[in-house]
Amino acid sequence: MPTVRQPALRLGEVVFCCEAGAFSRVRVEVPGWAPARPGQFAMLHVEGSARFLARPFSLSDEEPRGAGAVLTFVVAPVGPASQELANLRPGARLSVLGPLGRGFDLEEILAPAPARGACPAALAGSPRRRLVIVAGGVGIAPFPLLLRTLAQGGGGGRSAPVCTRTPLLLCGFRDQAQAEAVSVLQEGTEELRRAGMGSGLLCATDDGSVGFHGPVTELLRREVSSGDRVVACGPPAMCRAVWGLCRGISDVQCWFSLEARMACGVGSCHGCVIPLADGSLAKVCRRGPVLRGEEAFGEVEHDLLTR
Amino acid sequence: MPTVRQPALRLGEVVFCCEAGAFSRVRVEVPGWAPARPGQFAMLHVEGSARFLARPFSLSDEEPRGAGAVLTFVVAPVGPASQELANLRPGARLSVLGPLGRGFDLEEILAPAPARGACPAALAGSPRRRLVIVAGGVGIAPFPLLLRTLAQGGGGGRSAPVCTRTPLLLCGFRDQAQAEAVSVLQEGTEELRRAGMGSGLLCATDDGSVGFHGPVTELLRREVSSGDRVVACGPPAMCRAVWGLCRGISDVQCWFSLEARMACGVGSCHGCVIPLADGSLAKVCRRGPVLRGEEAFGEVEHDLLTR
Amino acid sequence: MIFSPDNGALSSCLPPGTEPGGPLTTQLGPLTLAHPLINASGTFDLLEAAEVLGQEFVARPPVAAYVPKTVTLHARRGNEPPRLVETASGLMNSIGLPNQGVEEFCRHDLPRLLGLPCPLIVNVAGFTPEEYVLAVERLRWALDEALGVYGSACAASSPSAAPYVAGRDEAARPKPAWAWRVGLEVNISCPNVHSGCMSIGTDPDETFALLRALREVWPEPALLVAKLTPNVTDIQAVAEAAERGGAGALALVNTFKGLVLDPVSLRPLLGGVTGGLSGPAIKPLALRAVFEVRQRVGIPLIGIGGVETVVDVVDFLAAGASVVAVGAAGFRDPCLPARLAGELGEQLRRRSLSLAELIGVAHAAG
Amino acid sequence: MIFSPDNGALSSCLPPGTEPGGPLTTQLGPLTLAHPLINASGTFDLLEAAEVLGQEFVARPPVAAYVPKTVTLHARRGNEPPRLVETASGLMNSIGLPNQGVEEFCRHDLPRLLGLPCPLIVNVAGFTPEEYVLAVERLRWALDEALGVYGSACAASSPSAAPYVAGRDEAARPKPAWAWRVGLEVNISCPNVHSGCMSIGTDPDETFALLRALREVWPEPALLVAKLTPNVTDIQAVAEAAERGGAGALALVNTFKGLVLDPVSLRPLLGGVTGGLSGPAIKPLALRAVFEVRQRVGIPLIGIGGVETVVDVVDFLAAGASVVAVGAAGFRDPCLPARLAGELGEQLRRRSLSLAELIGVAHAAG
Ligand SMILES: Cc1cc2nc3c(=O)[nH]c(=O)nc-3n(C[C@H](O)[C@H](O)[C@H](O)COP(=O)(O)OP(=O)(O)OC[C@H]3O[C@@H](n4cnc5c(N)ncnc54)[C@H](O)[C@@H]3O)c2cc1C
Ligand SMILES: Cc1cc2nc3c(=O)[nH]c(=O)nc-3n(C[C@H](O)[C@H](O)[C@H](O)COP(=O)(O)OP(=O)(O)OC[C@H]3O[C@@H](n4cnc5c(N)ncnc54)[C@H](O)[C@@H]3O)c2cc1C
Ligand SMILES: Cc1cc2nc3c(=O)[nH]c(=O)nc-3n(C[C@H](O)[C@H](O)[C@H](O)COP(=O)(O)O)c2cc1C
Ligand SMILES: Cc1cc2nc3c(=O)[nH]c(=O)nc-3n(C[C@H](O)[C@H](O)[C@H](O)COP(=O)(O)O)c2cc1C
Ligand code: FES
Ligand code: FES
Repeated sequence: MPTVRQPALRLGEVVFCCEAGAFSRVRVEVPGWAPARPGQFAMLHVEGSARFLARPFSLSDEEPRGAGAVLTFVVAPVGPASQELANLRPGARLSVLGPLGRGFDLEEILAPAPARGACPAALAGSPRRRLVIVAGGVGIAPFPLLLRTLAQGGGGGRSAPVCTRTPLLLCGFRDQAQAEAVSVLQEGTEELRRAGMGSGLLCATDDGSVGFHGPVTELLRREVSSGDRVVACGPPAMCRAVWGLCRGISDVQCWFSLEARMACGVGSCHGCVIPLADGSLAKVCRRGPVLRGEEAFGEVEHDLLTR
Repeated sequence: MPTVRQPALRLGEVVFCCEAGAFSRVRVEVPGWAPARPGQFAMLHVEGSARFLARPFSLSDEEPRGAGAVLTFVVAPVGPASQELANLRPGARLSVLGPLGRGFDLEEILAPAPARGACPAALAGSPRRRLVIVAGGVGIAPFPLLLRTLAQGGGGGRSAPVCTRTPLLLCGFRDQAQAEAVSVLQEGTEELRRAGMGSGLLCATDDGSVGFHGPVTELLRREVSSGDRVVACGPPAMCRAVWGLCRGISDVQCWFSLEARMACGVGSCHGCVIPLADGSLAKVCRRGPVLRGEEAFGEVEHDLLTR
Repeated sequence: MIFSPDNGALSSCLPPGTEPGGPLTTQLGPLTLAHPLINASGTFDLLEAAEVLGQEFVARPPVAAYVPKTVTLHARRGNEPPRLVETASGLMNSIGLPNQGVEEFCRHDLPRLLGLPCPLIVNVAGFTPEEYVLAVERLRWALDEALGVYGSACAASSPSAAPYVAGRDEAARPKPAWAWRVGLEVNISCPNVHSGCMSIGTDPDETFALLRALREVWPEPALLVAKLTPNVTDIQAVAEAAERGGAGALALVNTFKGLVLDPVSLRPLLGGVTGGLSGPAIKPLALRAVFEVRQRVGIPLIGIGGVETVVDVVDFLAAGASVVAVGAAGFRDPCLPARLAGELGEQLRRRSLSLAELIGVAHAAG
Repeated sequence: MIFSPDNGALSSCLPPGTEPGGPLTTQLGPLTLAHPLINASGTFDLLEAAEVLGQEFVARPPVAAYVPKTVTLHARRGNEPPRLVETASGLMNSIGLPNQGVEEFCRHDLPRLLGLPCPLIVNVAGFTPEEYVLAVERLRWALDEALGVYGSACAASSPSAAPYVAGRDEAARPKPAWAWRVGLEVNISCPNVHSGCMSIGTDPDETFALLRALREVWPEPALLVAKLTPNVTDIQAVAEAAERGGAGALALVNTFKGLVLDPVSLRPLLGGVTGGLSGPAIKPLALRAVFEVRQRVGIPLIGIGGVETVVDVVDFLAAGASVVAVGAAGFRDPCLPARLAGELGEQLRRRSLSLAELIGVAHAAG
């Protein structure tokens, strides 16, 4: 009987590390790695690092290799630990605890939920709705694996439902340097195409150097329509703005991948809590990082959301 | 008017790092470096290191380059900081504070001091005395620069007196791996030869794998004779044994390069003190690292010395 | 690091040599521990870890005894986020003791924790001495219910113990039948709440009085551990007071009170304004506390503070601790206590020392 | 890092923007500092550094005021070696206040230190209150001799001040003419000696009494700084006592008492058995002390503890310090205070804040 592979602390080795715009794309081979869901994360700690704690990073991609996998992380160098990770060379070793957290639940996200008042039969003939993916900055990280999983749902190795929606990627970046990071989505969109699925990609930059000149939420405002599903990852202000925009549109549901400072990643420390819409505190590492818009933000006033 | 170059904190860049037996030989280019005396040391701290303090390392060699120098350090990887140094790659940067301390005073060491009771004239016809250099383990570190300086005293660029003594190198190592470190002496002995000076080299190992089987002090006992000068660097027990052996022989004078844990290297912290023969405490970084045998060990009983 | 090639995991729950009855077996009052490595309260949630990392964590816990997070009389939300920030070789936290309250703890977690194959040390805090007593009474009642008492038939049904009467015949009082399985740690040292707790633990008299009161509701031979704060002028005085009050062991230390500012706003970063510092940064300070307290008290000590490597474990044992707890360093590796226990076994073999010979050796003449 | 290509040195004594009279000028009681960066006592010997690194150190010191190592009444050998050991992000030391005694200090070092182009803050410790008073009297006498007094012609010749009489007319007492150049820091916080010193600084009453006594021999307007220990339950209480006693400023903090064992012998490694922890490891703890004391006292604070980067400097100023001292981190770079002063200037420009606006900003509503 083969051992069931489950989340654990494992030793990984960097096999590749290169720039992806203003970020780094780090590939790590991890023997024994248990297959992950898109949206899950891992706690990373470089061997010999001066940092005390591991840091959470979204699993950006995962390719099986032997009894393990090669994982991809997309890292924005914002502080000491992320800078260290972003500059690793092949051969460097790091400990990898994961996969952790609840990722994107594709069964739920792709379920053909009836619009309020409409009967399921009415949906059959409706135009194909979209799965709008909103990424802000390094919030692009979890989506390569999401695309790959959608592509494989149609027959690939992963247990994902058949994708009944057309993915539309909306990516917001600060400037051209950051925008070059869209390259990380390339493999995923190709795989979708090979699987017979189309997808769209629109970029926005704050300085107008690439694509639309303005916030990615402005693109979203133009594109989103009733019946769509939205998944988003990015700065808190962007996530709140996405919610403020979508919660008023009928039959649009949103999922957000959220962030918090973490120490353990497994629910031990109570450190990563965020306030939910109902006022309670939830551990991002256990209840999230992906939360439904209603849970995370609820019925907050629009002006609060966009602050 | 050119600025007088003086000891300071400078940024160095590793240009070369390779094994030398069980040790590493690290070459660091330091712009602005002020020329050093053999036996002086520098405080080294690798950029971005997790270590808080710099660590003292003997200047093992020094070649002028532009308005600075390429320094060589010989590093035994005994703990976190030394292991980090020993494994640096070219391009790595480190801060270098130095040159520091009193090194070997060649004027004094090579001065034709009359034997007790003998008049200077009597010395003129005496056989040429030796400068016996005793190194234990990584205690070999300061001697490449000492040899180079001796060679240049005969007309080279350094302000050293003409060497009136034949250098004899006695090197003690634990095993063959360590003994391969004698290679660091090669350039120095060659330079001596080119300068028309001979020199001898004998090795001893604890396990007998290379050269004499036994302690280096046993070699010393066989070689040292009245009128010789002895300089030594190595573990405290070796230094004490050298002194115990030599202090009984007429007209033999000894200098020892000693060690202590240091924080500042410049006399600020009072941390590096060792007890001198007279019971007082002296800062190794200021009064040393090279001390005369009488100062360091005085008239201690023989059995105390060899413990 | 232990690398088991079958699943690639870096460390496992039960390294060789750490089995019950092996050479690392150690005694903490009435509790027998298979080895001296446990977790520090609040830094390892065995039930959560088991849900995330697999049920092996409850079947073969990576600790020789399990210490759950602090429980208080009433449920608590804890402090507002952010609650964590890394500092030089340390972690600052202002968690603020969120928990479900003792009632829920006894109903929900306790039955599962009593099923663990290792002793349990329940950690309790309060904001007044009465809160401590009430919470411990509730806990004792649950334990008596679940595991029974001997010596008196009525005790189990009475959640409120009779007031302390000096000279009363101790032998006649009901004895907990579970004393060999469950201990109590009183947290009088959390710096992240604004009353009770650490303010009790900084005062020898209050410490003495609280332990006296708790000994009434948590009687001998059950283990009563006082967890002390290092934020005091004289930890020896507090330790002696706790011993006199009836503590059967001391846990040293809780976190050091500190502050971190937000680099942008320059206002306090943590939701609780100040926080508690833990991690390797504090190890020399914690080691000093254990060393000094060992010179004054006779009861066993649990060494806590910055334990990360086997060198730290050896140091705390040498300084006089009988048991060593892993705190924040376990966040990086939830199996760290078990890994360190395995490495401790190797260290003892290499040094040809028994565990008993190692404990307190730093006090012997050089 | 500042890289001046002419000599390759990493940092220099006087970075741009830190000249006297510039925007970083700050006041510490009667002393005017060109910028808020000084050294912590015992971690920088300007005269030694000048001998090793060049006379520029005395001509243009890398500190806005110079604090020599602690001086005691009698000469001291200090503790036996080893005296230093590095820990996680920290340094443990047990130096034990070696010094030549106040007599030699006044004869030998003081004249040279009075020639420095920046204020001098002499640090004094004692093992009884009397020793403090006698040492300070000796120092004051030397200063009166060298630099004169005004208000009374006789004071300079009398090394022993009249006993304190409440209600006596302060204005009639002789005033030191050197008060704008020389201050006094009393070290009641060294953990590496076994009587006096830290044992005074852990007790508010003793602290009050000592400062009272010292104010007699070190009269207003001369600066009297009390350097406090963090090894206390309540640093606010000690700070208030020092202020009431007459301190004109407080220096926070001295080292934290800790222990390191020798990894081979497992006995205490340092010659003094325990030692004091400094360095980045303690920064959050020191910052908390400054923040809390700022809430209770009005006199200026000198922030000390783990300062290594300009972020640390900004933090201590924001927490309420007017001056920041560099300790152990200066061992790696003797010019670090000057370098940090330069970087502080940049920070202020980038944040569009004046130094005065920065000081204490962490206490303002978010
Ligand atoms: C579930 C999850 C997934 C993540 N995935 C990615 C990813 O795929 N790629 C990526 O680049 N980053 C990701 N992050 C953020 C990443 O963990 C932080 O950038 C990193 O921990 C910063 O560490 P540092 O030492 O470099 O910087 P620090 O000095 O610790 O922090 C630098 C800045 O980042 C902020 N910060 C620190 N930690 C966090 C955190 N956990 N969440 C939010 N802000 C933080 C700080 O406030 C500060 O402004 C993720 C975070 C979470 C919680
Ligand atoms: C003037 C001087 C010159 C030196 N020159 C050299 C040299 O050329 N090459 C070389 O390899 N080493 C040299 N050393 C020793 C070197 O400084 C130490 O090996 C180094 O500091 C160890 O640091 P670490 O972090 O690697 O190990 P640590 O963990 O700090 O120490 C490892 C071991 O070394 C011992 N140790 C630590 N520091 C010292 C010290 N300063 N002196 C003696 N023992 C120490 C410790 O007790 C321990 O046993 C010199 C020391 C001095 C004082
Ligand atoms: C995130 C976190 C939460 C903690 N929660 C508790 C707690 O609930 N009860 C308690 O007694 N101690 C608590 N502590 C203190 C630890 O048990 C321990 O005493 C302290 O962290 C020092 O050990 P360390 O340096 O190994 O982390 C907590 C510490 C941390 C870091
Ligand atoms: C080696 C060393 C020697 C010290 N000597 C003294 C001293 O003589 N007098 C004193 O008041 N403080 C002394 N201190 C304490 C420092 O002045 C300072 O308060 C402490 O080191 C904390 O600052 P840091 O973390 O920046 O080092 C000494 C500290 C060190 C590390
Ligand atoms: S990171 Fe520890 S509970 Fe979430
Ligand atoms: S190393 Fe600081 S005085 Fe010698």
